[in-house]
Amino acid sequence: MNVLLIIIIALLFPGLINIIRSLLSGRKGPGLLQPLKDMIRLFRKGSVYSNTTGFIFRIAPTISFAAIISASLVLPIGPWKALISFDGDFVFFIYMLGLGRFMAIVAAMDTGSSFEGMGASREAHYGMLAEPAFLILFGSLVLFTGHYSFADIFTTMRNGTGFAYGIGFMAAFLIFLFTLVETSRLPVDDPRTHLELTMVHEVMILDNSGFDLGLILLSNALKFAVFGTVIADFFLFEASAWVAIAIFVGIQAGFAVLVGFVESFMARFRMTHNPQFILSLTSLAFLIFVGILLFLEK
Amino acid sequence: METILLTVFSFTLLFIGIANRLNTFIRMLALQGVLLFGITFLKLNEISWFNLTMILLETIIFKSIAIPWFLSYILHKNKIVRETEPFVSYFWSLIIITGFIILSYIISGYLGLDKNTKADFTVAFASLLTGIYIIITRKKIITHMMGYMILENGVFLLSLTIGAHQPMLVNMGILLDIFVSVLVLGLFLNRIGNTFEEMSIDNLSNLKD
Amino acid sequence: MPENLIFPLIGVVCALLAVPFFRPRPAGWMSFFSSVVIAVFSVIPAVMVLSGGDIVSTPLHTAFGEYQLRLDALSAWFIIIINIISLAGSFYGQEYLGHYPDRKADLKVHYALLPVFHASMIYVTLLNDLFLFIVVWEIMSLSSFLLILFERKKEGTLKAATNYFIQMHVSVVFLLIGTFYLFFLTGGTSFTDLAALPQQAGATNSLFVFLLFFIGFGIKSGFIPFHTWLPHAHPAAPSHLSGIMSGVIIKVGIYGILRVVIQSPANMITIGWVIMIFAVCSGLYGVMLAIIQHNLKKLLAYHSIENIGIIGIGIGMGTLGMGYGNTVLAFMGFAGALLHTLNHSLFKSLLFFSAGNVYQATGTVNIEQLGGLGKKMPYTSAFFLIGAIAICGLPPLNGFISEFIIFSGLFKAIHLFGLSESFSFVLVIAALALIGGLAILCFTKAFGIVFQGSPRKQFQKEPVEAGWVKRAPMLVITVLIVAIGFFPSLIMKVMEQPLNMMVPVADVQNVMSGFTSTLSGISLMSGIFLGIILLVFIIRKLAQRKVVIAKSETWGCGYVAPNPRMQYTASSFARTFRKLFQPLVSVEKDKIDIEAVFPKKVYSYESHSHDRIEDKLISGPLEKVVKFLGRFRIFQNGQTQSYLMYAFLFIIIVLVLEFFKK
Amino acid sequence: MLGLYFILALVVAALIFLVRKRFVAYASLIVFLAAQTLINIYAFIHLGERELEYFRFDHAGLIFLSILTLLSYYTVYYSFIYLKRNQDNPFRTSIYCAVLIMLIASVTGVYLSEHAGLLWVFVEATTLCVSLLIYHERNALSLEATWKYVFICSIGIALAFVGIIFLGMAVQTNGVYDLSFSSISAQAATANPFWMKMVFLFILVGFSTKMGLFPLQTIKVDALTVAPSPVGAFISTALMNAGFVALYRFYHALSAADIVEWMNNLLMWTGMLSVMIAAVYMMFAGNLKRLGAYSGLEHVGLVAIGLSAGGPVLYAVFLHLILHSLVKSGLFYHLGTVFHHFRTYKINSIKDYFGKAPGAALIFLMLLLFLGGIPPSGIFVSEFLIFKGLFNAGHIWEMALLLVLLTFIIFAFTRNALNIVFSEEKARVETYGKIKYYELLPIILLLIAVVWLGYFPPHAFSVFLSQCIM
Repeated sequence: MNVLLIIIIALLFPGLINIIRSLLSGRKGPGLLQPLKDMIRLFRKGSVYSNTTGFIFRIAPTISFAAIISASLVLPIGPWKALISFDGDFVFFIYMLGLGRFMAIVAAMDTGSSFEGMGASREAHYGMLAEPAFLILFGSLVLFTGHYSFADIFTTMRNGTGFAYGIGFMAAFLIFLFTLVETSRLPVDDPRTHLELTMVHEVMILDNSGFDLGLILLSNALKFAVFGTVIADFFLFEASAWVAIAIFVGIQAGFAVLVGFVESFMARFRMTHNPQFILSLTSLAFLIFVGILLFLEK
Repeated sequence: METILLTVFSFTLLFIGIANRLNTFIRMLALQGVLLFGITFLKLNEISWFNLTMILLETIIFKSIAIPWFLSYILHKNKIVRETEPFVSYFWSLIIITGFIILSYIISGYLGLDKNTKADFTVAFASLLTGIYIIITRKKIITHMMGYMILENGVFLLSLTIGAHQPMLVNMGILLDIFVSVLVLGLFLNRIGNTFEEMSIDNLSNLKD
Repeated sequence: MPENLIFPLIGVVCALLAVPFFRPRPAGWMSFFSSVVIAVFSVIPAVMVLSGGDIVSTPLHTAFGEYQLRLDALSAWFIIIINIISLAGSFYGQEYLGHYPDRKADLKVHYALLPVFHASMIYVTLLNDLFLFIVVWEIMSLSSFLLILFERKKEGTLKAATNYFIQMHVSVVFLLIGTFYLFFLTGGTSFTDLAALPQQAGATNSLFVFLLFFIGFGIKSGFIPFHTWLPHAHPAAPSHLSGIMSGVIIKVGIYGILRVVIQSPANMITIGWVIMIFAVCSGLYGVMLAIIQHNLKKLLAYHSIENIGIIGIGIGMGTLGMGYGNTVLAFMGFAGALLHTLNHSLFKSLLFFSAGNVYQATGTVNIEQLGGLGKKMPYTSAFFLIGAIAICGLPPLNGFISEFIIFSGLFKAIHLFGLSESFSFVLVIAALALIGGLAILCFTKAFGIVFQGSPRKQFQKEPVEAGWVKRAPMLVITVLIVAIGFFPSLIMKVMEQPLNMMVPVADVQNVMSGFTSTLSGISLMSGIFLGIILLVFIIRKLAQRKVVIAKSETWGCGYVAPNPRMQYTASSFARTFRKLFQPLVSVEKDKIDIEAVFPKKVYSYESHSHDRIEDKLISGPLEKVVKFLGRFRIFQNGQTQSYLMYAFLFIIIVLVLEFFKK
Repeated sequence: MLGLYFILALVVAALIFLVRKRFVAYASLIVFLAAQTLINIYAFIHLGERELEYFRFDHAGLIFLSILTLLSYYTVYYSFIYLKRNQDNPFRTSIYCAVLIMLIASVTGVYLSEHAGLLWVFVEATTLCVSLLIYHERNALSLEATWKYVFICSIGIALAFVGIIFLGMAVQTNGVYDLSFSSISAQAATANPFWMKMVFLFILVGFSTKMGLFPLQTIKVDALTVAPSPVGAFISTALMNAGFVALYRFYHALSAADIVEWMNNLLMWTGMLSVMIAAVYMMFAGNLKRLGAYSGLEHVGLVAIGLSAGGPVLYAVFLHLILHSLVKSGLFYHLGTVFHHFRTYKINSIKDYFGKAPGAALIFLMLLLFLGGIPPSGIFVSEFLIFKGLFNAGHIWEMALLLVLLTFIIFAFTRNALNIVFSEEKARVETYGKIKYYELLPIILLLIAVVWLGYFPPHAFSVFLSQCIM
């Protein structure tokens, strides 16, 4: 159930972002379903493989896709329990995403192209720098709630005081930035740039085509939806299922809109600035942690 | 009487310290032999005549005739430069040897000896130290030999001080004397003389790290 | 009957007596057979103990007194690990050493010593008395030292081996001082006497003793800053041995630390934090240096340091748990440490074996010269990939399980204690996460550059895949890795007995019951993950049934004449990282002029990584000491009179001092 | 019986010297060995009795006597090999054999004599014999070494003699003229302590030539450099033990006086300096024989330190001396083989020994490692006990320093061993004589003996050893 929701969201998401962007730049953008159509087309198309590549290049997109799906399986959505929930499942979540990244990087290295190596190296660095932020954030949530799994943490947060919601907002903001890094959007990376030298994610998939490319696009969209879900979960206070869905969709849409705005009004950082930006996430997470420590008067 | 001899003995020590000709060295050694003879004669008059003769022979024949003769023989045979070539200037040697005498006097103070044994000990110990000092500060093997002889005289004198009751120790001293001289004679006579022309130990220092 | 702990020596004896008289190949199998004998006789009692049987012990009558060989659960756990890796290494070695048919004498010595080494490691875990322990410990170092020397023709090996041997001796020096101190305080020289220490000698003394032992064992297990032997010795050794060394030897050090920790009841909290600090530093520094290495085996060696760090975090956590009286934390910490010990020895030996295959196929382990081996050596590259994913702690493989246990322990600990504890724990979490990320960076680099892309250098003979004798043990290890990854709750059952030694039994029971559900959740998730992959593959097959699959050159972004030298290199892959952590990791470039006709002077650059800690802490001071000692070479100057002068001065000085005393 | 033994030794030596036939020399050596064995057994039978009023068969002397007998067997065996190899003329051969006999006999005398003067005489005799033996090869170097040995040794002996005279003076003040050790220890308590200090100081310096201990350690190194390897083995073990026994007798006798503390400090620092010098020179040693010599210096330093720790450590000290004798002699015997194979002792010009002669190389490696005290060497046990004793005696910092120095020494051993045994030869290294199995097997026996005595000592042995120290 959750997975279906997330997938649907994921399919609609990129379109929404595009619409926002084009509206803001005064154009009449493509339809909401355009990206979906692209993916379907890609799934049907044949594909071209480089002679340099081996079996890893072929299996990698599948594995990273599967990784993201199974990561999304541990996420509850408001009243709907996650498929499986156990203590420390957020560790599993983030490491599954890590596995996805690992495969993506390895696949990029497989082509032996100078550009894709570049992208791969950047991807690896950004992931390496971003992961601690996420774990520290959840560390502070654990400190705050005293529970160790998504479901419990979120339920306690939702039934909590105003401070809980304050924490929720900060966490949401952090995860929003985190998403920008993980899915390599502006200001970390510009998917629409024309120069491979400055790309991170797009340059890694230069050689993928057909089904695999479709999978990669889909998984990238999925990442959005998954993090959107995490954000939404902070605010899905107890309500009947349908209200919950409405709120969920609303938050996801808002998330998309926000991304759209960011993308239209911000420019890309210089490559050398990215690490600082990502490290700032970690310090933000630490701020949250300290805030909670103060609140709990330890 | 004995005290005078001892004093002369210590003077010889000082004189050796500042002697710059090898011949002077040799004469001093001979003189020391004679002095030892005198001292023995005065001290050990009550021991068995056999031991006495032994000692007298040792002092007269060996110390004051054989050794000096042998040394001068070596000198002439190997045409050794006559200078003693010390590392330390004579002035300092003089001071240091005096220091030895004083030091040994101080030491003898700790030993609770009666008066004339004290004198004996002082001179003997001083000549012991002087002998080593001579060896340390002179270059030539031959000078080392002479230094060793001085040391030996010191030891001998030391053994005399208790020789009255333990003649065996004195004999052991003599034994040592003869033994070493035999060894060294052997070495000198059949090797070193013609293996090393100029007998300075600079060419006896190949074994090192 | 089989639980008589003397029997493993049979293997040693038959190795020492029989092996030298065979020709190399049969000698090799002979030594493998002896290892099997050792393994059988040591595993049977170990299994009995692990399955809940009581402690196996054999009395030992020596001239120095009555000792006994004791096999308790902790020893059993390590014995299992030692046997797995040693057997795998010995089997792998058969083919690996088969490449040196002309060096009969070396081979015989090597084969004869391999079982000795194996047995010595086992006996180290069996001895309770420190004197015998140290003796066997030294025999272990000595045998491994002689084994390393098999590669003596490779330049630098002698130096590395000497370095290894000396540092092992230094560790023994610390152990000795610790032992004497213990004897001085309690009058006994065995691990069990540590327990009585605090009552008899007070907390400070026992802490001091602990530190001595910790340093001693830390040198063996390669904690920062005692690690400096490790990155030189592992690459120098032949690969099957580096597998064993990195897999097991350093774990013996871990065994020692655990042994001391569980025996010392006092000041647990201090000890815990000490271990924790060392461990975090080792983890971060190890992986950071691993990233900038060009030598594949050296890279793996530094990774061992990192993993030792992770194990250390586990141990520290467990100790703190005991100190704070929180058994959940203790359980998680020790469980994570024990499991990661096993896991690391598995995937690290797998990785070293793969590196060995690469070395023998291409004749080099310099990453910058390799590339595109994936298509020539598919099995090796697959094994390496599995190992890499496992060592990065990614699901669904075993590395993730142990790291997950440690993580959950840390998260549990966060909100239990005061401010400073919570803060330090979250720092540790951040460090662990960073380590994970860096590991991914490092191994994507290693795997990507070595096995993927196209060859960077043409070798005189084409690299070929390793034979089955090499691949079989690697396959076995891989199976173990995957099995632990998918069915962690089973291995937890095995760890129950060792954990009982460290954590009160009742608590073990209920924590275990709670934790097993979590683990089964994980294994279920891994299953689902696998299912999804298969599903997507089927869809992919269906979708691609009637479409054209073309092949062409890699897209050069418009550039039409790409060549292998344009590929992304290892150093460029790590460049961003290097710039980021500039002060910590130092790489020095040296210019080499190129003699050729160029419009202006051109250089080719070579970069060498540096281990700052090694330079500052070990090499530098050592040079100074040696120079200082060199000053004293005035005695044997060949001058007779100066020889005499020493005696003279000696006498004079003693006399003069005598007067000043008066 | 003992008198007969000495007379026999003299007679046999004289016979060899007069007849000067190789056959006679060898035959009479064998005869003498038999006599040596007999006297050893005889001593064991008459354990604790006096003989010729100045000799005494006590435990300490006896244990070393047995080692001496063993070593004399080995030395004679390897001397045969040595003499056979460098075809000397019968004259030199016979001198060699005669002097060897005299040396063994006089060392026996040192072990057994119970009178200060007599002991001194025997020590003097050893000097004479040794100087003749190291002069055997008769080249410039051996001449120099001999000269230095003779000269410094005679000074040393003179100093020791001075010490004995002081002893005489000291006991004389109590009206006693007997210098047997029993009477000395009876008098020591009442005698003037300063005298006693002087005595010990001079004795220590004097006998340091024989032990090869600081301050007069230097000449022994030179002597070992030029001595034929069997003789070297004998000098560096049996003679060192003789020096130790001499020193130990005086130490034991004087320890009745209340200067034990002082003597211990003296021993501690001489030992410390010895180990330090040894460590320094072994780091930079360039010649195998000198390496062995310096390791001897190290071990004798350890012994002195152990002696200074006193009490139960003495057990370890005796054990250490015994094991060291076995290993060190083995090393020197093997160095003969090495020289026969490579025609050099220079460490840098011997390479890839293992590649050329695996078995011999392994034995060599084992010898060096055993000497360094790496288990399974028995020396590790004695060192362990010594260090434990030091720690318990409260010499913690000394022990730490010692451990550091030993680490350097082991480093030196390892580096040199690897350079010789395993290193790749850059330039072709010539090899000459083949290595025969019969020169390796006895050394293997020695190594086994070391492990056996170290880790699985027979009960009788340990008991006997523990009786030595009381």
